[in-house]
Amino acid sequence: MNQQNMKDWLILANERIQEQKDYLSELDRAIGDGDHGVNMARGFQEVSNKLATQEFTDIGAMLQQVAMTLIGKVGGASGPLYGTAFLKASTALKGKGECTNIDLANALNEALKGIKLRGKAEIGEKTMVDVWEPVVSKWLDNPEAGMDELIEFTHECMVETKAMEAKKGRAAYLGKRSIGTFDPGAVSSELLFSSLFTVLKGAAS
Amino acid sequence: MNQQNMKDWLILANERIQEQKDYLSELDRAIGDGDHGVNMARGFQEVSNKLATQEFTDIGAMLQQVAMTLIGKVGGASGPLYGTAFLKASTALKGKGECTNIDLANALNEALKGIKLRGKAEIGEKTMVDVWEPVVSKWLDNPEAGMDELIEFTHECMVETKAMEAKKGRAAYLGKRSIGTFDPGAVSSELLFSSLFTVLKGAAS
Amino acid sequence: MKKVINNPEAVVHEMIEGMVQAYPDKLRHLEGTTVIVRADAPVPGKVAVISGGGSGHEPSHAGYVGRGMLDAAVAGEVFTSPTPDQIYEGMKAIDSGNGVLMVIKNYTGDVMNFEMAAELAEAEGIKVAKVIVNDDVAVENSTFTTGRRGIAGTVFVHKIAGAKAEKGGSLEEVEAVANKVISHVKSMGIALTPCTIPAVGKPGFEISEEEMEVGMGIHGEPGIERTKVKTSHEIAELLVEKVLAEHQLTAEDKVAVLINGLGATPLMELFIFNKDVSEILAKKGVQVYKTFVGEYMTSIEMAGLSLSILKLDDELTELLEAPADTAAWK
Amino acid sequence: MKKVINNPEAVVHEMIEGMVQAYPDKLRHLEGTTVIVRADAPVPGKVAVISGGGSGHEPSHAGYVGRGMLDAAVAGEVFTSPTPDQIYEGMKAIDSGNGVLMVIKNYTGDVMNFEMAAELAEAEGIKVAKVIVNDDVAVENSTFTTGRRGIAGTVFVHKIAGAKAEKGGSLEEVEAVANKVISHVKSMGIALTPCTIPAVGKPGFEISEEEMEVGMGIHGEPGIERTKVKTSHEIAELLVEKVLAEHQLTAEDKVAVLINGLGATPLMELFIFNKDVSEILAKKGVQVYKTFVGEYMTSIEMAGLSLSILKLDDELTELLEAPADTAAWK
Ligand SMILES: Nc1ncnc2c1ncn2[C@@H]1O[C@H](COP(=O)(O)OP(=O)(O)O)[C@@H](O)[C@H]1O
Ligand SMILES: Nc1ncnc2c1ncn2[C@@H]1O[C@H](COP(=O)(O)OP(=O)(O)O)[C@@H](O)[C@H]1O
Ligand SMILES: [Mg+2]
Ligand SMILES: [Mg+2]
Ligand SMILES: [Mg+2]
Ligand SMILES: [Mg+2]
Repeated sequence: MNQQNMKDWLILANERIQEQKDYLSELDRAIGDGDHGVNMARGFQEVSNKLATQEFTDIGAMLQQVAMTLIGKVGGASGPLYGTAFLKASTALKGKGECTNIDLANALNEALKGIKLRGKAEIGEKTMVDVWEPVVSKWLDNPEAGMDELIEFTHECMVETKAMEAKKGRAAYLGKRSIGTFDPGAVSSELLFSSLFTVLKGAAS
Repeated sequence: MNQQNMKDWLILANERIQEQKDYLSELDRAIGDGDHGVNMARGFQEVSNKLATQEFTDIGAMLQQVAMTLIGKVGGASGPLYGTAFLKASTALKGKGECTNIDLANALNEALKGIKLRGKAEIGEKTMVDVWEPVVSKWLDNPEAGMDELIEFTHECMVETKAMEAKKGRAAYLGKRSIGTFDPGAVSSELLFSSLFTVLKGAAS
Repeated sequence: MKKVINNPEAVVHEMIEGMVQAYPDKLRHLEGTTVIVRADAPVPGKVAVISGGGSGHEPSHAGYVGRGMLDAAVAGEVFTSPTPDQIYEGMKAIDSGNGVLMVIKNYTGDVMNFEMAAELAEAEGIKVAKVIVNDDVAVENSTFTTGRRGIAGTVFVHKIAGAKAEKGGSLEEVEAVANKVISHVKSMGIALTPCTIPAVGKPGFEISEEEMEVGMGIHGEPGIERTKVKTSHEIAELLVEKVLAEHQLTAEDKVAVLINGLGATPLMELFIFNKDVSEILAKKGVQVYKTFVGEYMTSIEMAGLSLSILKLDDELTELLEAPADTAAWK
Repeated sequence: MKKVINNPEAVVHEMIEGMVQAYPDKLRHLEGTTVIVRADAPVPGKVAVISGGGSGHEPSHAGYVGRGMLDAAVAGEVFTSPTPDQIYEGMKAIDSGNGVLMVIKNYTGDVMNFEMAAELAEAEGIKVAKVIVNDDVAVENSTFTTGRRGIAGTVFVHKIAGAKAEKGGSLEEVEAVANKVISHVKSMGIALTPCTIPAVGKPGFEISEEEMEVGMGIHGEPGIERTKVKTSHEIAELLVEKVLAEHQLTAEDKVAVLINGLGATPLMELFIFNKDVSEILAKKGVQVYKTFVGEYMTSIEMAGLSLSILKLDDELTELLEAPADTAAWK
């Protein structure tokens, strides 16, 4: 993955998020405060603008800019979490002009650790961690996994959050009433990962 | 008209007002503040209660009690107006055990003067005066007029307020937009007069 | 109708109890009436100021009872003028022999009921003066009609007449300064949604999601015009223009601005609106001495707001700034 | 969605401008940020207190900026925690070298963003302490979850910590008294109608004409239960019981009561509710030292209310009564 691929990834992710903005907010209305789509759309639009207008020395530097933009623009719970994730990934990829899929999977594993440190959520608590953790570990376990398979697996992980009872984040206050909807952050995480795998698939072919 | 007839009148008037409470408020919603039915129902219910439980030396005293009750219970614009009306009528009938139709028509003429003095409205300004003034003067002009004829005439006077533009009371602030609905106070006045004529008709037969 | 109440017929009495229980140091309820007076009424040597009107305008009027403002507030049923007997009870309880000023909003019902109360009080030897507030410029002034309504600008009359009375002004002086405020204050409002009188149980009018009512009364009375919902800036332009048209302002004049929420409009929107009003006034060279933003005279849970502009002079400024200790104005 | 706004995306910035224009003597806007600070910040020799959170809770939080309460309020987007960079700008502007106390409501987003800001500030040598308010007793306390939310009781933390700082308390002392308030204040609310985030354009939830939401969050988050609309008295019984269950009150204890409107609930209803709360507390032998009724922490235009009860001791009473000069608390 080179700088251009990374840019493509984030721009595609932004497009998907803009498309799904209302859907994400709708999910958050059901079990949260209804702003997840607005938050993500605001943050990733700014990321997309920054990527379109700035030059970066390496992919680490690019991801650092993404992190700072998300931290400064998203707010709420998802801002610090995605921000921390990209910050940790940027540190892992510092100074690299490009990287292999394994490098990237490792960087995303660092990102996952950052999310868990910041948010203190474990798997099964109906948060974005329920997409991040299984997807990243599946990729790490099998770096040769096909992109379509990963996309499908990511989707399955997201779907599983529906049956979960939230234990972290705003939805946790709902108790059992949080069961029955996808977690908004799990859905936005799916958008992020499936955009990544889509771009990697294109880059490989 | 004796004390019992007068009581019958006011009790019938109360019944009609309770029946038409929502309709009166509805009319007031259109061109006022929507409380005319509530105000009248509150006041006349209390009148009815007082009449059911108190004894009076004469019809003047009875009407004075009605006046004080309306003044103290109705509020708004209609309270002082109906209150003043009954107060003036009570003065005119002071000390009388019973009265003729002409006495009563004269007393109601005093009542009308009280309304006009207190409210400063003239005929054609879309207020209760548009029922009171023509009805009282028709009765005074022709004390032998049939009760059915008077009831019909009262109704016609009320209907005419529909085409008028309000110049007094809360509806006046609407200007031309006040055209097109019956004046609430004209409708409650119709209820009062038609109850009176109904009772007189019964008393005569 | 969704309301936190117990009984639609009892809202006024229960509200009065709840107010007095919240501020026992400031307020006293006259048993058996709908009158709230200053805890220390009658205040010896002081002219008393009384106001009131229909309920549903909270914090008006009892929220302004206290040192430096009103001596009594008389509450009618919701949106219905209080009756003469109640007003009279209030006057008796606050008169210290120096007379009572009645501050009346210009509605037929209010005027008639207060006038009847004044007749009762005068018959008992109480000196009475009255002023009639008619700050709402929405409706054209005309000698053929009842004239203009009194709306949120009334609160400035309470504040300034109350301060004058507190400083020891005579009945004539308090009346005179109240009349000065009345001639110096102009207001106008808009509404986005109606409100519901509890005992009626349904909204005072219907209005679509796309429309607003311009020049709305504070009792849910229809306004002068119905238009598409405008932006805050457009509403500010409309109201500032209408209100300023009634003022003769020179470059030296200072004004006080009151941005009043009608009940359901969030403070957020009132502040956004204030931004627009401030900008427009600044462009027109109007000097704003002081701004008040909040709920001062509401219409139950109506969404909407009004703008009042009071032209100040030295006397009015001093009295506006004089201390007051009430539930709603400090 | 009917709102007096110009642009749903710009509400926070325009509101901030409108606030500062309304109270130029009290408030200053840090250019290019969403931070409002005391006009005289940083105050030499004084510990600074900062709070904030998503917008839409007005007058929280900027309404409490001023002498005797907050030094800065940081506004996020509507219902969205402010970002670390903004909070950090606020901390820099108010720190006089004596340290900054952060008053954070217990929401994952708020906690994380404030913590990140603290890391930035500490890296610059600013002494930072933080307290986390979790007064909402609607949700069971559990170590497995995020714990309880912070709601209207937070205003007592602002008031009392602010007073302690104003009196010259050290950072540790201000933090300690803030924590004491937090352990002494419990709250819970109900909602009758939802509210609409301007940028989202539709209500946060749907609810029928017959239902109410119990234990509602202040961001339109669903509560713990949906029931038929209850009477004021029934709501009072429910909330008083839930709130008192968390307090150990003896016959000697005095409490402060805060009846907070969520935005669209008329003052009339808040006072009726206060009547019911007062009656129930009196029956239970709870001594009410002081009552506050009004809009302190709203949810845009939600209809509903919350009850907060603060158990007082001499220190808290003195600090609660200490002078404050802010837009929303005087
Ligand atoms: N402690 C946490 N750890 C991981 N993810 C979390 C945590 N808390 C919340 N989230 C994620 O954040 C999402 C909500 O984000 P958002 O709506 O933008 O913020 P807020 O809840 O502050 O409004 C949730 O759907 C969940 O996936
Ligand atoms: N100046 C007046 N003279 C005569 N009748 C009047 C006057 N003002 C109002 N009314 C009558 O009072 C009626 C309204 O009464 P009501 O709704 O009870 O009082 P309010 O207008 O104070 O709410 C009007 O329909 C009209 O008939
Ligand atoms: Mg959210
Ligand atoms: Mg009416
Ligand atoms: Mg009325
Ligand atoms: Mg949020």
